[in-house]
Amino acid sequence: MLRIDNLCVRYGGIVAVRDVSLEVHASETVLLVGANGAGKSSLINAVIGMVPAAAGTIAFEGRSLDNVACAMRARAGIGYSPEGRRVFPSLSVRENVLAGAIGAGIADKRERYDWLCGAFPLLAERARQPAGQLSGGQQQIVALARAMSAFPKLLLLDEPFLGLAPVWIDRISDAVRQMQGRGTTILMTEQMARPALRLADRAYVMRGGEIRRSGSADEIRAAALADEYL
Amino acid sequence: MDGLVTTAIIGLSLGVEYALLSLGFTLIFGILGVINFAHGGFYMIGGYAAYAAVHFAGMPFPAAVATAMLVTALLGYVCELLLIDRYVSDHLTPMMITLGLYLIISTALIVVFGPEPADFSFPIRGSLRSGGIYITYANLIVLLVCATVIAAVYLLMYRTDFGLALRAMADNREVATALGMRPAQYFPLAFGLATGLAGLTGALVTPTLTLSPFLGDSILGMSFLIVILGGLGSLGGAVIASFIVGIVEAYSRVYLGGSKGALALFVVVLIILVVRPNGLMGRIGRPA
Amino acid sequence: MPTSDRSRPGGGRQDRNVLAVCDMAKAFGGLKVFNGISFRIEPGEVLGVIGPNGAGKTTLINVICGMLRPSSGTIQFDGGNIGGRSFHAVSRLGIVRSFQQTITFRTASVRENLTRAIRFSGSGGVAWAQIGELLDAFGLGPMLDEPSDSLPYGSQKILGLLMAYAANPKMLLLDEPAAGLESRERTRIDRLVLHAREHLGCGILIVEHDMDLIRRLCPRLIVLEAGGVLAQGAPEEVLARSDVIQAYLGQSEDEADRDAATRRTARAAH
Amino acid sequence: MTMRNMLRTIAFTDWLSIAILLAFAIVPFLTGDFFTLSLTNQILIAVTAALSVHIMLRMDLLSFAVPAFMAIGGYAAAMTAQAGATNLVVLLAVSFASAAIVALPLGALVLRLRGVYFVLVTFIFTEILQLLIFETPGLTGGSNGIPRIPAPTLGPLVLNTNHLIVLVSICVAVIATVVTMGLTRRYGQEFASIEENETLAQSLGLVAWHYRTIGFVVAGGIAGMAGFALVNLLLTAHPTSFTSMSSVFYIAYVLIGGRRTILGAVVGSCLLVWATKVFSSHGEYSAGFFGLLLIIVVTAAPNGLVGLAQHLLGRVKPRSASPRPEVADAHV
Amino acid sequence: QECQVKLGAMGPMSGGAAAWGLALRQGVEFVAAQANADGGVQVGDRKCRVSVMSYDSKYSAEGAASAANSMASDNIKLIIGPVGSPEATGAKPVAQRNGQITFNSSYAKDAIGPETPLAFHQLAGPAQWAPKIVAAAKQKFGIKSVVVVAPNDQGGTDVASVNAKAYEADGIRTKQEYYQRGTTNFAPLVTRIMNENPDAVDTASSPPADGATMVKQLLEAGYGGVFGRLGGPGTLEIIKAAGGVKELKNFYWLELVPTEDEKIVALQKDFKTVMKADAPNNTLLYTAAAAARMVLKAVTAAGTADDAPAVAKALHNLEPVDPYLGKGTWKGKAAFGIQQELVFPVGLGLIVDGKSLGVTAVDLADSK
Ligand SMILES: Nc1ncnc2c1ncn2[C@@H]1O[C@H](COP(=O)(O)OP(=O)(O)OP(=O)(O)O)[C@@H](O)[C@H]1O
Ligand SMILES: Nc1ncnc2c1ncn2[C@@H]1O[C@H](COP(=O)(O)OP(=O)(O)OP(=O)(O)O)[C@@H](O)[C@H]1O
Ligand SMILES: [Mg+2]
Ligand SMILES: [Mg+2]
Repeated sequence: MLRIDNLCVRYGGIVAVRDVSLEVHASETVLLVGANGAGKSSLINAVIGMVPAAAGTIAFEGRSLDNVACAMRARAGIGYSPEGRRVFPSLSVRENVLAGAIGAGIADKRERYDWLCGAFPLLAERARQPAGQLSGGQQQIVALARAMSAFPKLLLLDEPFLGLAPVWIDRISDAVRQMQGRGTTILMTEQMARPALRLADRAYVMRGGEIRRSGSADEIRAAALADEYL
Repeated sequence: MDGLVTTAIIGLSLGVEYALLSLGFTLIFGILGVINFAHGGFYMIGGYAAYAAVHFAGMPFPAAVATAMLVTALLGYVCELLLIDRYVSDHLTPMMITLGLYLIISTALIVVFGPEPADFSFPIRGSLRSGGIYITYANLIVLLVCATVIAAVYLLMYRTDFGLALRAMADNREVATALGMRPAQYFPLAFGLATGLAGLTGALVTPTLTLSPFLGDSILGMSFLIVILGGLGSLGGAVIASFIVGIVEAYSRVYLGGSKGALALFVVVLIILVVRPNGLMGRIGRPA
Repeated sequence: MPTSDRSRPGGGRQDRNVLAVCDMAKAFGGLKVFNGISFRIEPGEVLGVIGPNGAGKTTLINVICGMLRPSSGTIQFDGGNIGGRSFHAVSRLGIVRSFQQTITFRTASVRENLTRAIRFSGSGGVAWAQIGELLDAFGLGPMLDEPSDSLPYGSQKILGLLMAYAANPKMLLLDEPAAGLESRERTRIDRLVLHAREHLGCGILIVEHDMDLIRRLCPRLIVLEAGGVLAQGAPEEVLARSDVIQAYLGQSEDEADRDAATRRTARAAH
Repeated sequence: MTMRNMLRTIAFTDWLSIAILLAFAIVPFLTGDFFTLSLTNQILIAVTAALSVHIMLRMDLLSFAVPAFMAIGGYAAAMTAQAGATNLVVLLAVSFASAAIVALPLGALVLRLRGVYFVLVTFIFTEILQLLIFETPGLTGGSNGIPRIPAPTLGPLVLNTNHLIVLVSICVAVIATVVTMGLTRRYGQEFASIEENETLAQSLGLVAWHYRTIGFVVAGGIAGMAGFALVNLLLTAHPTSFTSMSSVFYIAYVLIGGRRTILGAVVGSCLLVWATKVFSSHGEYSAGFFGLLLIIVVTAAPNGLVGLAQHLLGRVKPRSASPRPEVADAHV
Repeated sequence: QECQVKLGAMGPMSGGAAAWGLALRQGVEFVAAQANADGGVQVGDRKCRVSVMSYDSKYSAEGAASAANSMASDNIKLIIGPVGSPEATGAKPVAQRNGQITFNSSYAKDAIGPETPLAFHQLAGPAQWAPKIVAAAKQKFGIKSVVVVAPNDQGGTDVASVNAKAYEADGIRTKQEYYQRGTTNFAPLVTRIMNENPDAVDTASSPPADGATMVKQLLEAGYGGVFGRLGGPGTLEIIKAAGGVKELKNFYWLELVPTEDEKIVALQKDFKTVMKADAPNNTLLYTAAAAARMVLKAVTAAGTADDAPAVAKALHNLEPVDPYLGKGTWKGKAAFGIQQELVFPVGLGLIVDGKSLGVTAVDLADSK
């Protein structure tokens, strides 16, 4: 589904991602964990095309994404929920969610919107409120719903649990599982390793821009409990 | 009594005129965050394009108006694509660019059409009157067109994916792109749409008044005033503000006279803004 | 509870540097965020505030620090009512807040950010030396002259907290200080909080969703929910209450892990 | 690059600005050419007015009120001179003080506004002032303005020749620059913080409106002196010298030259005023050429000429460098 | 070796008043071309080519002042213009300082004056023609009340106030209305006028576009009275805008020159042949040309083109005659306290009951 070979990401002098190769198979969920500044977001942003890849190739469904514009990657079926929410503050909650489904047919839109409202009642309660007025966690929900409403083949989640209360983390996890059930492939980063590992099939541990370790969710959990990932 | 009513009618027709005028301005402002100093320029181009279409190409008036709108829209599209698009992230640079555009446009108009007012008047004369109260047919038509166009733009912005995408990109261009929207395509379209509206206004309104190459400044001033009074990029606000300004202007000018009237208008606006620092419909985001 | 001698309200007026929120309410138009909240924070005391998303924790901080006016009720500090005072005025009284997101002066260097914090503060700020040790402790020392917006997210977060510290507050309001930090970096928050309590003797209000951190730092806890105080008291009993679990905590990590395991085996069986 | 050597570059450019202005002081001794002298005059006046814009931009406020304050200062000086007090120092003081005094209450009223709202209010203020001038012919001579103003004096010396008028403009411009330097150096941190993130600055205890007002008042006073210099050049105080549209040009001077440094205001004024004079011999094309020039320069150097130079000399990295997502803006 | 006489043409060539500045420039260029066509002007014992340099004075005091200085540095001592009152206010003192002759066409009360002996007035001011036109209009239309409308800046007030005096002097009830420069829609003003319900509306010196809109909207509002235009150009536009002579019914206006006089028509022909272009329909063309021609004569008489005072002196002794405008007089003592106003006959245009009576010459030689 997604294949990354020898990816490098640079910001001026700083090397954020150094020569990373990884693969995400169809309808599996892969988790990136690692310290702050490990390069997780940079990697995700490189996949969606928000930051350019300094070197290496990214292939989606076998086709290379080099010189495929950011917008076209999204249209090719990659959904994205950015680090730190970044909802559209002046748009209403409803419009925010629908903004993810632009291009879909009216019927599809309604169906997806209704499904998301079912998963997150908040969306229905606050449908007309400008998203900028919501609380941090509420915005996080909106950002996730926005990404999911695209029904993407590959879903990129950058710290989906950021600022969420424990109950809400469970709720999001349920929604993510429903996406999994639909066969969606997911690549996510999360600082809250434990709840995240529950969702993941496999995980990679990043440090200083490199992948230090990879394995099944259980292996990594064991490692994490043992030695806080190396 | 008649006086009061007539004044009200004047206020309304001024209001509608201003509404159409400021619509384009507020679109550009709300979406690209650009104060378009060339707005008055495009208004005049609209007028002269229609004038040329009627007098040199012998088109019927409605066709001429349509042509004018297309021409200005196209010009706007090109300008955004070639000049403005690269600098939208910063608000001051585009302001300078549009200022330059405006100076060039008005110069070009003087050079091509001469400084004297052009002989361009509305095809339909006469007015609907009962007693001392009257409204010219021209104004009626302008009124109807304005109303429909405003409605159309509103639907476009709030009922279509195009509008949704535009407003999303206005909020956060980067994220919008990551969600599959394409500012590179949409922003020029939006700009073209806005200038097209300015052109339409020019083509419709100038023949009811007088077409000369020096209308730009006051047009710009008015649209700016109305849009900000209405609240950043809020279509509804702009329309409401247009009518407030129209009515206030009509009554103050009729009952206080030229410059005292203008003074009154400005003072009213000043007060409104001091009381509502974000305009009439401007929304205040949460503090943190 | 542990408090440094400086912070004990000995000798001086009873409520010196005490924050006393009394029967406070806040509503946005129709939406009542919370109603009739009351609590006290003594100097050197650490109060935890938790609650589901949208319960009104950030709004509570916004109201106390003067960014919003309370709809009703009073906020006493140093004996005077500060409800509705302007943001900077409250800050100059010594009530300093941190933000839920990373907010720094982005183009300015780390050093510049901190000197500004010291320069602007009403009380003249803390001595640079005092920050110096914290900087090294948090590994910001080498980045002193980097523009703050090229730091990793975590470091920016820490910098934001340090700036609040540098303003030498009498009362510190922290909004989700640990959010987005990796688990080991969270212990830095502990250090910062304890350090502030020891050296500045200020009272501290912490809004967090990280229960471990709350348990570590907060002897006393308030649970906001549906516009009111759901529970109050020591963490162990509050967090044990069924209504709190039901409204906020949800199932515990361990049972969640167990569920996940069974689910996975089920899927594997497919 | 860090704030510290940012400051260093600013300091360097500041000195350069002063040097340039003082260099103008020798012009009258070198030549009697009317064109050069009046060009010098207009540049110096433009610099002074542009500095007023610059100060406000330092706080992220775009002011269209410069012509208004120029009018206040200019008319006040004109009346004082006609009342017989023609001493240069007195006139300078009057023009600065009068504008500053008006700016104080006005600031209290409008400095709550931000962005375009501030732009509009200042624009309206200028319009209102024009109308007030027209409505008070007794005081201001209405639309005819105040003609035949006695030339300023310095002790026995009457400053009424083209050469001496340049010297007056010089001292206005230099005073303005020094004041601006002092202000932006003394309050550089405050202004920068207000520009970058006022919420954060306030949360740390900065009384933002305090510094806004100081900036606004000083900017007003400087504009007032520019008004005096202009009136002194024309020997008449005339409303057409202070139209609201002219404010656009003072802003252009700053943006073209570079909004981050005082030098920017100086460079921009030199280029654009010179261009205006040259173009004005091309009749109806003059405005068009000016517009073309604006577009060319601004597209070639979005950060202004000085910004471009600094970039080429590798002193300052362009402002919009960091592609890193602004986590703050989603929420604050 | 070859010598040169430099004439300056100063006026607004961009912005709202551009039409006037451009017409003025063309007038001067026309005279220069004619002079050069027959070998140039006699200066001392040499024939010199005449060259014209034009500067945009932007209809502002500032613009005019700097234009004067620019010309001074090009060593231009003889300037036709500036046009507007603000420009005159700005240019006079500076030009005096620089030793330049100016021929402004402003209607300002202090357009010229004893303290600026180098400043001349290109044409007769309202004080000269207003009484005569008003008198004529009164006896033609029996006006009892009038509203005088003009923009609220110097260009407007200078003329309107003088017109108003003239009307009152003839016992006509007079009201002055000032609108803000830049107004595009005059409906409110029109309503205000309709409430006055006057016999006549005088659009004075308001710009052509404004005048046209006003007339158009007055007619729409059902105004049936007389229109007057004492001071502004662009009567053609007004008639067009009104929908023709029929609609306009009753109209009296001032032309700076008797436009239908065959001599004037001759000028238009000559202009076409010499300049290879149609003459602009702005009458400032003629007065500017006349002034330029006078200046060239004075240069010949004074034997120098660089000594402005000498040329000025020569001008005083010159009898004002012009091949196209006919015989004129020096005036101004009464109005300005200095006899430097170049006055030729003006024209009075009349439309009565929807029939055009054309433009008749009005001699001002006897006006005080
Ligand atoms: N300016 C505002 N206008 C309208 N509603 C608002 C505004 N600010 C906050 N709210 C509402 O008030 C409620 C409380 O918001 P607040 O940010 O305090 O929640 P919170 O407890 O901080 O949640 P989180 O843990 O997600 O940060 C939310 O429902 C939010 O939608
Ligand atoms: N816009 C930028 N400019 C300069 N450096 C940057 C920028 N964005 C990220 N970096 C650097 O790249 C490195 C990786 O950053 P990144 O955000 O990818 O890490 P992360 O794993 O997402 O950290 P976190 O868990 O805190 O989100 C960090 O050292 C950071 O300083
Ligand atoms: Mg990250
Ligand atoms: Mg919160």
